[in-house]
Amino acid sequence: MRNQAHLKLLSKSSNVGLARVAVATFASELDFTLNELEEIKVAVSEAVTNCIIHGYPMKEGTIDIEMEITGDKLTVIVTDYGVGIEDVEAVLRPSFTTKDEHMGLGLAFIDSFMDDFKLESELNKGTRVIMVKVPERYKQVKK
Amino acid sequence: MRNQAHLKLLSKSSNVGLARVAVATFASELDFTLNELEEIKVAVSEAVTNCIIHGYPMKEGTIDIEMEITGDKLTVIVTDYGVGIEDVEAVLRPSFTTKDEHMGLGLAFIDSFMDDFKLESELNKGTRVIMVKVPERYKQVKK
Amino acid sequence: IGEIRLHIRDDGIIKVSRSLKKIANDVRKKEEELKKKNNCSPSILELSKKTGYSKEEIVQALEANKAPTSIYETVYE
Ligand SMILES: Nc1ncnc2c1ncn2[C@@H]1O[C@H](COP(=O)(O)OP(=O)(O)O)[C@@H](O)[C@H]1O
Ligand SMILES: Nc1ncnc2c1ncn2[C@@H]1O[C@H](COP(=O)(O)OP(=O)(O)O)[C@@H](O)[C@H]1O
Ligand SMILES: [Mg+2]
Ligand SMILES: [Mg+2]
Repeated sequence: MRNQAHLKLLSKSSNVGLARVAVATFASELDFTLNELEEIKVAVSEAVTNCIIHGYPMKEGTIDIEMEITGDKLTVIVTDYGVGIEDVEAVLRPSFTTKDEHMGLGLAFIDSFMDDFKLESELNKGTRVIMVKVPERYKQVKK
Repeated sequence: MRNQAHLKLLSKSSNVGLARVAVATFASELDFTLNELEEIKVAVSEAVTNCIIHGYPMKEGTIDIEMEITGDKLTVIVTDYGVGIEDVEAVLRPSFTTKDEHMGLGLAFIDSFMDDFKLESELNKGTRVIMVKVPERYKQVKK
Repeated sequence: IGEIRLHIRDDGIIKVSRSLKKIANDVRKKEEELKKKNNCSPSILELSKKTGYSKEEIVQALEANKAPTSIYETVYE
């Protein structure tokens, strides 16, 4: 199977829901369980919320959400063009946060819910989260 | 209110559902009833299905869906870069179709479900449908 | 974490995944109720406030209930 879609959003918190349903609907072409779809939605929420809160703390910006299905594999790439991250290693530690009222678990959630997860960032250029997930059901068939 | 989003899709019939939920979720920031949202979804289905069936009859292509909210107004623009339409006036007539098994009612539905509707096309360049809808409730308040 | 299906989100809201069918039923019921009470159809925003489901949950639940991709599929069924 092969499919592709691209969603471009303004960094408003009211748009997180749109990102969630779009990715979940796109993903549902693969044999994900409802629970797996829920995990994908949480991962997308966390990535998009990070763009809104951390990537564009002062002014509104654009968020790109690229979705792709190749074979049994879903890839979702969430990109912002905001402030970027100085030390990518540091923010990946669970409970690391630069905002007091936050818990620093977003990236840890993404990591645990998706099969593969990469964080790329350049200071003052922006941040990109690459997430991959394959239906559990499919992995078992192949074993 | 002001918001904007852009969805880019491959012209696969399996992507019509994604277009429907994305536009409906985006639109739900305005005070639409469930019935109005259903009308919006039907209009989007018809426009996107036309791009898939008529715009790209032979090969897969890209469909752009631009969504915008300005004030109380929802605007949705569906564009393909396919074969285009020779006589725009003619296809707007109810029951006009270039495919035998079709009923030629898609554009008529869009026209009746949306407040404003425009069809623009250039042969071998592509086709664009511009649709506007305002929640009924809002129109009544203003009267 | 995934086992518990309880997700603690950035905004502190705890969410449990719910069945789309239940959401669709609850929303339709609430819609009827508000229609009778106010003599006009509620908006999705009101339904979201009154049922506690998010707008996108409601859209997805209603889409799952019936999803013809084009009028043709309904007509030719
Ligand atoms: N898109 C982004 N742009 C800039 N910084 C980010 C972005 N995403 C994550 N970060 C940084 O990584 C940290 C950890 O993120 P996360 O694990 O989601 O926890 P939280 O959002 O609760 O702080 C954030 O506090 C922030 O400093
Ligand atoms: N995106 C498009 N590209 C090319 N032709 C189109 C497009 N949309 C509509 N048309 C033309 O307009 C006609 C009428 O469209 P419509 O009212 O949806 O009826 P139907 O799809 O049943 O033919 C189509 O048969 C086709 O010839
Ligand atoms: Mg976070
Ligand atoms: Mg049609």
